[in-house]
Amino acid sequence: MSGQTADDLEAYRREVRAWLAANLDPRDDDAPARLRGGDAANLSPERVAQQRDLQRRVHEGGYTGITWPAEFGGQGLTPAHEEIFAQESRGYVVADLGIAGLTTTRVCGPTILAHGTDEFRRTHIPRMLSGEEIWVQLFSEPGAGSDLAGVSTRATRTDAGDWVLNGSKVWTSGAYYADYGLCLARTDPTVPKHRGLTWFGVPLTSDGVTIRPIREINGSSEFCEEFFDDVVVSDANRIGAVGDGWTVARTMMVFERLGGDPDESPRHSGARELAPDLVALARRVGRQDDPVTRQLIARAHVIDLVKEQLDAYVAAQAESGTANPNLGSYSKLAAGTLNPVRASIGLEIAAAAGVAWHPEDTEASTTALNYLNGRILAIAGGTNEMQRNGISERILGLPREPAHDLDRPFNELRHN
Amino acid sequence: MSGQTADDLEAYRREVRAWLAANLDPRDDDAPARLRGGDAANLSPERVAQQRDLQRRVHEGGYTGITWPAEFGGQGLTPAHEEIFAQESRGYVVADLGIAGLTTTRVCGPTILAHGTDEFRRTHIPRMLSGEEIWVQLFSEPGAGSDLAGVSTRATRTDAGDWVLNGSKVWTSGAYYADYGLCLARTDPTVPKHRGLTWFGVPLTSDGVTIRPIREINGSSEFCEEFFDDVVVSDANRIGAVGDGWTVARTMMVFERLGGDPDESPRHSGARELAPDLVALARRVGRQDDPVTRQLIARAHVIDLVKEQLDAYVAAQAESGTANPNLGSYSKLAAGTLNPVRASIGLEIAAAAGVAWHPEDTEASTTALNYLNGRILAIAGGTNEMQRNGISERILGLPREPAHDLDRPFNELRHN
Amino acid sequence: MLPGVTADQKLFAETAERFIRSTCPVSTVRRVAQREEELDGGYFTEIGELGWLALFVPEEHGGGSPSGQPVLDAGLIAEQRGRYLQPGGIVGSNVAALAITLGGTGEQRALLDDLAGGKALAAWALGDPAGGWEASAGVAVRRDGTGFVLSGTKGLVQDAHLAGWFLVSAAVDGRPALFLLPADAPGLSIEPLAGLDLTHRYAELVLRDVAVPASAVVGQIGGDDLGERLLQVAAVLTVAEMVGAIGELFAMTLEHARNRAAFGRVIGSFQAVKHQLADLSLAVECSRAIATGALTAVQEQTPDAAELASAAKAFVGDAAIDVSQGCLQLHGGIGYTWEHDLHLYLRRLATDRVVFGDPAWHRERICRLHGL
Amino acid sequence: MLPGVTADQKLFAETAERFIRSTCPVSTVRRVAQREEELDGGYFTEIGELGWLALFVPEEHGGGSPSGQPVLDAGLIAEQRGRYLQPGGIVGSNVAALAITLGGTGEQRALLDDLAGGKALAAWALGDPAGGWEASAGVAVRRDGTGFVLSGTKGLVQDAHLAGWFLVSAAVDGRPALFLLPADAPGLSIEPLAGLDLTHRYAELVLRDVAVPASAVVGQIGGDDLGERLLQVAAVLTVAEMVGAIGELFAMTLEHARNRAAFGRVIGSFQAVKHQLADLSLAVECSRAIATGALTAVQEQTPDAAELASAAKAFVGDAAIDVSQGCLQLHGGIGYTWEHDLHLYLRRLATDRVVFGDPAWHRERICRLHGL
Repeated sequence: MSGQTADDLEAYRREVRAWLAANLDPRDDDAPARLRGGDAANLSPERVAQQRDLQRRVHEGGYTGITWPAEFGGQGLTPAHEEIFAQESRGYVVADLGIAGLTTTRVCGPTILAHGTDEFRRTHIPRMLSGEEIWVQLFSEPGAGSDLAGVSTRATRTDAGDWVLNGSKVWTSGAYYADYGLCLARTDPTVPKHRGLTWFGVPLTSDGVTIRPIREINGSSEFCEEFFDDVVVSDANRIGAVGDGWTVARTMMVFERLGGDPDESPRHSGARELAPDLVALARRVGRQDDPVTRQLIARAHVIDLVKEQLDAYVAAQAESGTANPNLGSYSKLAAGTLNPVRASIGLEIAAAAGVAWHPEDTEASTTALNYLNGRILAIAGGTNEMQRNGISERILGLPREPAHDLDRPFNELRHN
Repeated sequence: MSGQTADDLEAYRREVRAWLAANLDPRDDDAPARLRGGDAANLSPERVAQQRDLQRRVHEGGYTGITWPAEFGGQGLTPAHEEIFAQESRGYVVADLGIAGLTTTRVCGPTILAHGTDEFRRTHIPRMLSGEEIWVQLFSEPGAGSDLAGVSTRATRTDAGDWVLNGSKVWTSGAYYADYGLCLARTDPTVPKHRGLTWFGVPLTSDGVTIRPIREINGSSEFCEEFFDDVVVSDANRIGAVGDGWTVARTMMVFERLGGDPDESPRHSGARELAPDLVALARRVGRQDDPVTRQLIARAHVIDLVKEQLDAYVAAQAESGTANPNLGSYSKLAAGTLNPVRASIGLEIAAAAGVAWHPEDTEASTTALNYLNGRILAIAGGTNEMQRNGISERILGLPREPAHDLDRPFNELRHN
Repeated sequence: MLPGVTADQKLFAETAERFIRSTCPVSTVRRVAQREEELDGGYFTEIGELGWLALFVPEEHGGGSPSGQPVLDAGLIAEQRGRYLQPGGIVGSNVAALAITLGGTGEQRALLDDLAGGKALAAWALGDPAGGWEASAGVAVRRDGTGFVLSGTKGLVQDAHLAGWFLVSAAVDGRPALFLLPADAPGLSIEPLAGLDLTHRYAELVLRDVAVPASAVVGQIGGDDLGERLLQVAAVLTVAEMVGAIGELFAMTLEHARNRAAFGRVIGSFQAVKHQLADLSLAVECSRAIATGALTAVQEQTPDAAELASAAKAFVGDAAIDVSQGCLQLHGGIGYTWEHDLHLYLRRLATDRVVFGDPAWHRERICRLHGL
Repeated sequence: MLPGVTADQKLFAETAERFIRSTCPVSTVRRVAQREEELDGGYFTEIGELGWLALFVPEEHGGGSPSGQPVLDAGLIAEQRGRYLQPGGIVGSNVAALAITLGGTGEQRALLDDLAGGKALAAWALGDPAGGWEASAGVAVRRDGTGFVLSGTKGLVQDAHLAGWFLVSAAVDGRPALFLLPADAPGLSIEPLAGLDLTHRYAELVLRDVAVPASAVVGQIGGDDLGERLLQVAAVLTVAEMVGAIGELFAMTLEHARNRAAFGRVIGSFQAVKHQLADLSLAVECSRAIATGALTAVQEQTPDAAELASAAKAFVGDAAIDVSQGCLQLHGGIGYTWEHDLHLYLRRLATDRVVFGDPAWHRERICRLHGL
């Protein structure tokens, strides 16, 4: 496979072009590339069904799982082929299954490929590629946030060799339209916390599964929580060995980092606007000439530029190959500390207009919403505190925190 | 003694008045009450001798150590008498022996009264009151700052029963004109750190004692460092039992807190100026009408007001008697966190004028000096970090840090 | 509780807290906020009976304050109201009562009995929609015979929908004046606003050529002292509410840190968390201290009352954001859920920060007070 | 070192560092700062030989840069100079060389050989004593026949005492212009200033009716582009020096935290210290990132070069204070002693923060660049 020539690739490109032109609709450039997290809650059943159809069409055309093994429904080709399809398909409408769709193909699929049994992979991987199965990660729990391995959801083995799940998970994007959850559960609470964990593929239609949207402080519902009451899961749905869940989790976290939302940090491409939200706000409240306001606007713009330059700088170092693999923590911590500052700047400029507005004025609530959302990256996906621990220990080389929980059985630990 | 009547006190007041008028010079109100820390380095030998004379005159008049026991040279009277003398003497020139003078009568004297032998007290307390002996505290070390009990200065016992001191101390105010140092030394490094310490009264003229001023980053020299090379100290100069130094230190720290510089936080008395240093600065650079500068000036003024109100608030709670005794940490942490902000505001307003000035312009360097001095209260007398530990543990009741050093012999600990 | 209180004041505040906890706890506030329940008019007659609305009213009109120090007494109530996010802004009613007591005509004083008893509520329309809080902001006045015609819009009027009367600040010939208008005055309309705070409601007061007789003037035109005093009182009472809310938010967070476990320990045992809590508690104590100083100065009408009131509003306004943000951080994901009360505090504090002057406005005012 | 450098650039920077460490380490800088030693004129001919002053000079005048990207190459040198607090500001010489290269007359270009070789140094007089950095700041120009007369004072001229030539910015009929004046021009005098920074010296350049021929103009009067480009270059090179100093200061502090013990542990093992170090290192990395972006943009003259240069100066100016303060805190008492190098960094950074525009000035400029 690594022996492909430039000619092979060119031939592939022609083939892709022809297929795309014959099978997909050209994309309207004004439409967003895909639904953003904030809109995930808007995925109607009709829309999901439509997107599954579209995904199946691409799958049947042979353009899903391009680098995945052919025996599990992939195409067994190279990253170069994948890149060609990505380039060529940019102008066409492809399936958009929201964040859960990305989780399926970028996180759950690769994890199952790495750790699932052959039988499980043969059954599920092709369905993941075809849009028939949408998977979400069931990892975080109400009682285990930063302490990722501190999960309490129990999986107890039955005499028949199956498992019974009890517990709950939280902060799952798009669970309400997903088919399966890749769920981390505690199978042995009598051993230290990293050693008694096991992963299961859980059909979300199983008896005893309840999925509820979480209402967030901004009033919207991007995420779900899930409750498991005596949910029976076949041992055939186990991913990885019993008690080996943390190994699988580590694999998964690598895919999660690699598969991060590609739209989140677009590279700068030419013209930048001066903090457009704040300039618009300043004009609304007539403060665009106020020196104090101008300082605040420029501060916000400098924050935007610094985050952009830091992301590029970290990416450039990562590309060099020799960089510390934890440098991404800087980008995360920058967002986690600077976003709240920027959100507060909005309140400062807006004064009265930031906290009350005419109900029909759709733009007026932006400042308040930004304030409510300002700390999302300070908490989600690893709090500022976890980033600071990581930076100080894994980049600066300072001593690790004394751990009280690594060697003691989970059921003797204090947990929530 | 507690049976004194109002008439007794009135008689005492008349007696004091008469004595003051007959023996001391009236004070010029424009003169500073006493030399401030920053000027301590300016105490010339002549000035010190002069002040010692003045102190002796007051002592011989019977107005030093008013509440101290008569058997050790005090007057054996009540705090009410002391207060009367303080009130009446306010209009007269009394002895000013700088910070070391205060340390002598407010910290070292009371500590020796509490823990010294009768013989030691009979010898030294009268001399401390008469100005013959100026004492300083030899506590901090280059290797032991926040970790107060981590002192390394060794005192080894000779066959004759005396002690030999080796080591160094640092951040001693006024040591260069002092006669004695109350010095904490490690007499047993094989026991845990709080248990192997002992105090000694060390004549600073002893062989092997070297005193050097420390030059600070602002160019002045308020503090000294002291080196001890095989300094022989008689066992008669030991204060408290061998190995009981931490008990004595705790007594001393209480006196230190009580005897804090009375001029440091004057109660508000009527009119306040708007951040006078910064307003003057803004006028110098012509920015008094700039809205950004005005915001900064007001921010500084609000800092001044908040510190003043917090000090008053903490004092009011302390007077209630039922308050948490650690509330003073709030005042300390407020100064330690807000003073640097205020100092940086100066730089912001000054711009170019804050970093370079005409050499002959004596006021122009204020902004830069304030910047250099801005963190003094963030570090000296307990860092911000130590205050945060104290507040979180002793006021908020959060769990103490796990200690690694309390039960292990000092010589097995990592130290500097 | 703010320190230095007398036994009478202590009882007053404790009674207030007991009433709130039994009648209108945060769970009820939440239902009102979500419009699942409307605030019962009885709430106001009950707090009227408790004396919360009578503090600035003379005895002959059914008023009085437990300690004879109405600003401090009102501060104690405000603190409890802030702690439990009480709906129905009563700062406006108290300020209007004070204005009438100090400068009202005989006819206006007749309203005091109803204000004191909670049978009528008033709101103070001071600022304009753009965030200016000078008397002249937003509304123009022209003379018409012996009377006046008012035109313009006042912004961020707290709980205007409950008010039967509006105290409207405006400038007549460049001099500050106060007008007392009934809510049904022709040309006056209330435009409800949507907003961040769910526990108070805000509106614009729109005045379209509202004809006002000379008898509607409260105090003297150009009687700067009255408007200044009202601003100080409104500012320090808002500050006291904020201090109550900040204190409760911090207490909630401290409790969370004491109980929430991660890595086998409670999170409040991690030094990084402990130090954040120490810094937040410093902000809380500084806020309490400056609020206490400002309330006392405004009560005693000391020469520094104006600057302390503004300093308190500026400092606590900033501290409110810092404490809100710090508490949200320490709560983690759970604090980001609608069901958790944290966001109710966060929303109210960000809004109270602006009401009767945001920090920048008060900082500029401090410079002017000092003649800079 | 700033990332993305070529092998040639790496060698250039490494040679620079080696030269500094052997010729003018911080201990020497300290002696010069304390006037115990004077900076030897040989320093400048040596760095001239190393090519630090030739980067913006064309080859025919003895110039050239290792990578052909003079801004980036100068940035590498600036970083090392900042790291080791090198005395003798060379930003001015480089900027003057660039000005002459881009806009100089034949006569002026004759000076390039001396500038490239370090035989003559130049300083750029841009700002006024009050902290304005517009070309027009501080100096008035009137026409006199074909020539001009300059009067006024420029402030904060870096190491003016070493300069044989001054590039003076001023406005002629409201349009920006650059003049190249010899240090011995009649009416020109240098007034040395005392200051916070001990490693650079600053002076005011006083012009008392200095008569200047038309031939002293560099480039076109009203040739805004040249002045703009010089400001960008001066700003990003100053930023690069600051990044070098910030990085070294942080490294020094990290080392201290790794070695200093308290309570039986190194202080760098306490979570509160670790988290402060993490935050400081974030400030260092953000500074490096925006500096790199700004240097690259100014090198490539991209449309966003102006705003990136100003954003870098604003951000790094603020970060310099934060990092200085944080490092002083973590050093504790030892960092407060004259003998420790920390204060040399603290002083230099607080000063570099202002030179060629303090953060507030650059923030206002960013708004203007965007037409706000």
